[in-house]
Amino acid sequence: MSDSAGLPFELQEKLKIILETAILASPEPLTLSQMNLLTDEPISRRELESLLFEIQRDWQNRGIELVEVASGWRFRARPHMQAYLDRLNPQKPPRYSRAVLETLAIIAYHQPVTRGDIEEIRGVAVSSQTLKTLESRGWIEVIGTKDAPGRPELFATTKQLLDDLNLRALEELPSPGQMMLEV
Amino acid sequence: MSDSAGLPFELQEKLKIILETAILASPEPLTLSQMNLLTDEPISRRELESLLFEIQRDWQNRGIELVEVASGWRFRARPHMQAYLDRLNPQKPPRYSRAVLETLAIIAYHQPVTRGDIEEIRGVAVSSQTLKTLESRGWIEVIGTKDAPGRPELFATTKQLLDDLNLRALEELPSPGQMMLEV
Amino acid sequence: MNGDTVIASIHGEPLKSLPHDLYIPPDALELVLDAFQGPLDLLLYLIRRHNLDVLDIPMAELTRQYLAYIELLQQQRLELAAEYLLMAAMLIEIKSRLLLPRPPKTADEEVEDPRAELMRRLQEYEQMKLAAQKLDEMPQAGRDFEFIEVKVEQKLERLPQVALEDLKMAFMQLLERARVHTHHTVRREALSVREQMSHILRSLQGGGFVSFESLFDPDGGLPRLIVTFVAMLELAKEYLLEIQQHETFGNIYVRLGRTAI
Repeated sequence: MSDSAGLPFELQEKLKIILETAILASPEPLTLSQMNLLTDEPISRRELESLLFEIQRDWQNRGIELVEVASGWRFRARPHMQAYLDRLNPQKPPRYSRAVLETLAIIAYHQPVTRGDIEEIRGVAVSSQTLKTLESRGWIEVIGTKDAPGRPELFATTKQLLDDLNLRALEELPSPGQMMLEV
Repeated sequence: MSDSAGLPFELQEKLKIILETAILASPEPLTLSQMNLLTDEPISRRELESLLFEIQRDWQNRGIELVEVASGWRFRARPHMQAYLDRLNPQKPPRYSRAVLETLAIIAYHQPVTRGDIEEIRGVAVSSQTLKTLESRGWIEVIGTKDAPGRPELFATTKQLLDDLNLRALEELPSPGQMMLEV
Repeated sequence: MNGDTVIASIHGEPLKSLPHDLYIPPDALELVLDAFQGPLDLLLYLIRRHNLDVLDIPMAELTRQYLAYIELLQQQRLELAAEYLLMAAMLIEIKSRLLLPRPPKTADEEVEDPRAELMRRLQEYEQMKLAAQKLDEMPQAGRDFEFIEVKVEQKLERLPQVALEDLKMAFMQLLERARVHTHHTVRREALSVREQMSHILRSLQGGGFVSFESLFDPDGGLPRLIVTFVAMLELAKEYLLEIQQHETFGNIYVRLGRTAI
């Protein structure tokens, strides 16, 4: 049963329309506290989430879906629709090189890490271009410097990375521990 | 009746989902010829438009609407949702100049007044722009002319102003006598 | 094999014959061309290729194969990153340490396997290499799915709002100024009369005659009736209203003063 059953039906329907519209119209995922600005009367977090689940259900047989990612809630086209969308825009974004992907993986699983840490694990020098590619995509950022000679920068992954991978938290990344067993 | 009735129901529903998703996911309005890329079998322009009208109907009670614009079809937030969307992106509301506010106050408290009356009270000339601003806002109107040289127009405030100030009658304006005491 | 046939091209240099005495299958050259990510990557490739155990590396074999590759790459005058040579030195060092007689074990001391560090690094690198592949396989925004953002119509023009407070402030400032200019007095007219004046003028906008009675709202109560009457007199005084009565006790008609039309 829905928890928003506590709200009058009319209000529920009105709030669902407002939430749906705001999430669709927002360029970034919408947080629960932003959603609270949309209701005239304050509603509880549980009621809000229950409305979101209902919107999710409303869309379950459609081509787009409401998803929760690291920085909030947003709509996305379901991956199986991509084949159609690609017909409109046949230019696929280029795939990242292995150097970029391995650097990203090391930052994701070992963060925060310095450039030196990355080089040690990969066994080769890391080019500035590789780091720049990831930074300009908004997937990694410098979150400080290490208290070591030269005060090297410490890199970490961003919420944007999680959002772009449709994840809510870093823990949802495939576990590297599991991979150990496969070795 | 719908013209797309010619298509089997299953196919209609499938195409509607694909069209809806593609238009929602497209950063630009989608043209009919782009939409033709989305169907595996060619369908007629009439069938296509009829599907679009059906999608329009599906959305008619929602906060987003499907509209045809010069360069194609797109979804947009309905204008009445703007107030909610603004809450997420609060901007400083624009303000009227002192000249506009004082002119409005004089008209409200001394109506009906001529431009000359306003100038006499304010001690400075009243620009046409000031009066035009208030007129186009629907807050003041000319209700006649005065029997005086040049037959100056007489301005009064409108019901719209009362509505916008949330007043039922002009008597509800704070009395200047009271205001003097507060000064 | 025909010595003149170009079998591969490495950085533009034609390769006409395969080097001898190498445990390298011909297709491995393509992988060379593909460029390994570094010496660890190359070692992992060799280990996987020859079903060696990453946890119990036969150093002699691995070192031989690694050096063979390095030699091949150098023969092709490929510029080798220093890391590759460093790794070669490390492999040789580990191999030679394995050849040395082991010192007798003491009861509480584990003798460290000279390969331990290399094996740890290989495992760690392989883990990240696989992690990178998994990351790449995950559906990615913009590549495998699209986020939805419905355009909001170009912002409706935001109109300034006026609060009662604003009007009050504006009028107070006017009163203040009026007080300073004592020769100019701002009187407050009975508002309701003023409003009623506007109201009457508005209801006469048509220009024709309207019956006197119709301008009064009997439901508004006595004060309202009086205010309406006073407003009418005020308008008549200002020639904004024309009041006609054709006979005594006859109907009274009102219309806009000719000047007010």
